Amino acid sequence: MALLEVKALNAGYGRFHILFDLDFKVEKQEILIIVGPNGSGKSTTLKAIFGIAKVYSGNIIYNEKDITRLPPHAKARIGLAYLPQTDNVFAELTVEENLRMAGYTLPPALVEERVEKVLESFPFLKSKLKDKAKSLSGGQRQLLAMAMTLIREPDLIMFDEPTAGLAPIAAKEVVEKIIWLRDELGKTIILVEQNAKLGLEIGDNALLLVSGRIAFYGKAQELLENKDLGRLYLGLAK
Amino acid sequence: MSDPILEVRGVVKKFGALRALDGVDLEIPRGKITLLIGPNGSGKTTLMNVISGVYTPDEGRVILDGEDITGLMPHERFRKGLVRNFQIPRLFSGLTVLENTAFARYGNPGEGVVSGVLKKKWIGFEEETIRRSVRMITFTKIRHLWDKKPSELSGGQMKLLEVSRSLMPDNPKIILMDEPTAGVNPTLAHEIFQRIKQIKEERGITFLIVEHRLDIAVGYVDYAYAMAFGKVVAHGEPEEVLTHPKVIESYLGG
Amino acid sequence: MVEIIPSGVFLMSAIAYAAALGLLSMGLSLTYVTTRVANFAHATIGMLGAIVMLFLIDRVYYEGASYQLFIVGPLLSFVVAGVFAMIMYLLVMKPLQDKGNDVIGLMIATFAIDIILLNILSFLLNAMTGKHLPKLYGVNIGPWDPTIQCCGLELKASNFVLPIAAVLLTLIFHLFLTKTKFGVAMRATIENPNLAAVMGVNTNLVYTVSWFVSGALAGVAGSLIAFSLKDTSPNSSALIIVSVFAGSIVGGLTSIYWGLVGGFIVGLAEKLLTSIINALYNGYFAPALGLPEIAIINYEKVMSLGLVIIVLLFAPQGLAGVDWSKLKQKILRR
Amino acid sequence: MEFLIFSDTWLILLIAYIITTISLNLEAGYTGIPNFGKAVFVFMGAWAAQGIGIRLAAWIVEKQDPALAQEALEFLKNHLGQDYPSLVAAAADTDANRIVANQYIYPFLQDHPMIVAMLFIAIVLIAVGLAAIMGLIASYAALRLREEYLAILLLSFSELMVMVIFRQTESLNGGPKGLWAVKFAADNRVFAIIFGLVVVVLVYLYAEKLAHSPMGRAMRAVRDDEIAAGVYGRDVAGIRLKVIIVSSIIASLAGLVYIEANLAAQSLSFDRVYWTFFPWAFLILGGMANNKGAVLGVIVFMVLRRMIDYGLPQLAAGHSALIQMAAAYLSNILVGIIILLVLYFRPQGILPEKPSKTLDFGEILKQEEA
Repeated sequence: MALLEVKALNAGYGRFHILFDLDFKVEKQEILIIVGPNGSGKSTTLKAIFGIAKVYSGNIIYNEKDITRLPPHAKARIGLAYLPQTDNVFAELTVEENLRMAGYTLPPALVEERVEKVLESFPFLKSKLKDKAKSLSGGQRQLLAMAMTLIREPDLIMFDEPTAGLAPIAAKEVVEKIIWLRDELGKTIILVEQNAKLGLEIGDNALLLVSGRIAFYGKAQELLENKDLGRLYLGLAK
Repeated sequence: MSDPILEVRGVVKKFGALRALDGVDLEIPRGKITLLIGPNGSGKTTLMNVISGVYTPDEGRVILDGEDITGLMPHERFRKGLVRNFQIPRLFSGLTVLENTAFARYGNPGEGVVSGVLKKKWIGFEEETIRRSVRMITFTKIRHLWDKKPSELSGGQMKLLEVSRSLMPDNPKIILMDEPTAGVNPTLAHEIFQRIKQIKEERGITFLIVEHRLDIAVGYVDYAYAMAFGKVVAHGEPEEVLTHPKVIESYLGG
Repeated sequence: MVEIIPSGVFLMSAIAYAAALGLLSMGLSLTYVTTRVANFAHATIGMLGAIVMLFLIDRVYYEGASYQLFIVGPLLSFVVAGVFAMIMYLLVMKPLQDKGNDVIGLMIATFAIDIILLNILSFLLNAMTGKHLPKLYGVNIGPWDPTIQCCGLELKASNFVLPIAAVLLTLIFHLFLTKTKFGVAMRATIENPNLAAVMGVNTNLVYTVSWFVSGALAGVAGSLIAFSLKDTSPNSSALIIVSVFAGSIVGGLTSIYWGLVGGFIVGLAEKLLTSIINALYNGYFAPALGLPEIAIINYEKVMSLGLVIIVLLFAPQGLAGVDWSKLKQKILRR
Repeated sequence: MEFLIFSDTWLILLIAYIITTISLNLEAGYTGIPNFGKAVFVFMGAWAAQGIGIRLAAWIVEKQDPALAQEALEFLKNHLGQDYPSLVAAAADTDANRIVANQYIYPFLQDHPMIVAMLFIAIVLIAVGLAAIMGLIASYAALRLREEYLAILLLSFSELMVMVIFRQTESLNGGPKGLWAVKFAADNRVFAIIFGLVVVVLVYLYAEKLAHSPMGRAMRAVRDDEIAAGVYGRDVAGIRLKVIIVSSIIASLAGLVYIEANLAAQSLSFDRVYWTFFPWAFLILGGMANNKGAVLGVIVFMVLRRMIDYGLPQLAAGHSALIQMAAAYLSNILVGIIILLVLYFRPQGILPEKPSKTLDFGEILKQEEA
């Protein structure tokens, strides 16, 4: 049984219809990678699933429950997490305060425990607990955002271009953490990635969007080997 | 290249630690349609803003028709013949579709606190402006909405209004268009590009167009530039640029 | 010989005034950073504190100077003004904001509330008769401000208590913001309300609390500054509001701590700088150059406007927007 | 129905408010400049007739009729025990101003209609000039600051100019009492009403024509999106500057009308409540960016206020002193409540903004179809 199933999804913002009839599934413990040219609706797909973009029609099924109309904070409570591309940490707060904020709704004792646990997985944060988040580098901020997400121990994590604007080494570190999330913690992941090669190499399944429609849906490896990928990706697909 | 209409030389624009433009050089050929492509965050819109004067570059020059316009305000650049539109339409929310279009024609003698009340002075110019606006929105198929405010339009219609506006000014040297056909249906998108081509041929106006719908745009453009990470990675004939390994790599990631 | 250096007593009163402005400007900045409301009724809310003092004197402490007044008064003012500001937000500002009014519409609304509050208070003070005081409107409560002997100076108690209260309140507020879960959530909401909401913070509660704190700080400042006013009538707020805004703008309007600093600077400038310039001009320049005497001492509000103009010209973001580390580097290099 | 009998005082205030509100509408409604310092621009018109005008008139008397001037100075010496160096100095002094104005300057002016006419023109020009200079100063800030900063700055600026400089510096405008202004006609109230009505008609016609001109369109464009307006070739700073100066000039005429009706008014009467907040309230009630709305807002408000001011005391009459006192304060409280209700229930005002049609667009559309 798939953890998440999206059926005939039409979504957008107000009158801006962006996504047309999307159908796909995400199995437990898999990484689904969403790629596509600019403006093809990758981020909107995540926002529609999380309830930030407007869903016109279609269904989103999570754990066999229809969650299409659930508000974002309710989705957070049943195990979904969404990491926006930017502004995903509080720059003016210290690292420790950021981590505690992430567990705002949890009982204090549990927060202590989870923070400890997360710090073990992200050891570099230990030395920076008292530093403001704005003093971190771009890659470190993404990792902090990831750590904050884990405090609530979600099952499905959606990343929006976590490597955008990062130096290759930092990007690699972020990607390694994502693989670790799947392999070690058994999380299910949807990853929107601008760096298609990098994304497709780690993804199990891949979804290629062009102008808000699915141009390819299948094994990531298959898409990676597709000779026309370049043309598809540049939006020249017919 | 001989005699470019617009030159961008070594432009750097930083936002904090991010170098959104990292030494960009462009030469836009006169009387041609040039396409500018690049993945998200490659700096295209920032470049448009630097060229039109909305942003001041940290380094580098912008030269229009042999004249350095780097320090000029947006309205001064417009008066030198540089017109642009916006990727996300910036429409005047209090003006109707027709008024939004009419405003885009500069030089109305009635735009003064004294001359405004002297109808004789401006009625001729104004009438011609309104007629032209009507023709323009007829072409972009939003004529039936002439009396509507922007808030009553759909996303695609806003984009069409943005296009109508940018084609209104009298004698521009160059028009910069940021995604003119985003959210517009394919048939109309082709018509817009046909119109742009027609204007280029009839009036000799140069266009610099940012567009993601390459399948539509590629048939109309004469030249192309590709950007990635705030730099130009390729330029030349459109087909050549689209198949350039560096361009494909920039879209797919290293 | 003309006194250029102000006396200790004057210095203390200037510091007390500056501390009051600091508290008021901090509160003004607080509601601005949280809810984007520039509150023109802020000084009048502060005057609620002055009126609390007036009533306490009339009902309880009429018999003579009592130090108890300086504990009970500010505390009661803290609650009264805080509750009023909170109600003002919940009853008026929030509904207007939800209706989609812009910054200017909200400003007008605070203006309207200012007028309503001023007239209600004026009416009440005029209509009510005091228990001991012959009248309640236009009373000078200065005589109830006991004198303290300190460091060889005869200081007024309010001048003494105000700076202490300001430091204490700022410290408590700072601890609240950094050490408590809700305080951290408040800072998080100021920075990024959407992300804070995603984390489960009730941002509306944060806004409501910020209005309470803003009003409460104003109330304390108003209760203690009341002793130096000619009379405690609510209309005295008109004299203060300009300085409060000046303080917030000098601070940058976007930072609570800098709001405090801005208010303090404006307060000192109004009192000290004007007095020094006055002494210099009338004591030296005017006689030496044969110029007429000018009572520069009357122009203290010009000083605050002057500061605002200088700040807006050279640092439009106020002191909060100045890159201090860069400035330090620049200065040290030279 | 006594409360419906509107006094001349009320009528003059109505006229002055209509002028001020139309002027504010040009700035705030059409061009998006939140001028929270309106009071100071209105005050400039009053000051031109008070502090400056009375000096000018005294100077003219000294030149034209030295004997009269001498007589005046001697009278002051005998009665006030004050020795003034000149009639100008006496006219500008708080103690002597009233006597000089009433006993010497007004009678002199009444006998010299030509001088009155020239003096009138001169004072109008001074008012306009002063307002333009103030506008220039204000626009310096208006071109640089975000709206809330600008609003706060202009408010402080206006409060300070009116409250501090003109209240505390006796020499400029007679201190707390204010100076007596120049009187242009035997019945200054009738004069003020006629002059005011002429100004209202002219200013309204001007504002309406401007709103329906290409300039009106440009002003709205600047208000809605200054970056886009700049990109389409408009000098945003220039447009704002022009509008502020024109509006300031108009506002100063309101001050002139008001002071001519009252002759003596303290500078402090030009405070933020009556000459900044009220015009804003009228505008919000009537409708921003709509001249008819601006006028309607003033009228509706002023009639309501009149009814409250007259009706409440009548209702309260016979009741306890407490209720009578409450009635006096209730008027302002109701004004505040009405503003809040309008902001909540009808933020666009009674008459919302309409398109700024320069021509009959529908007609052109039809022609183009053919």
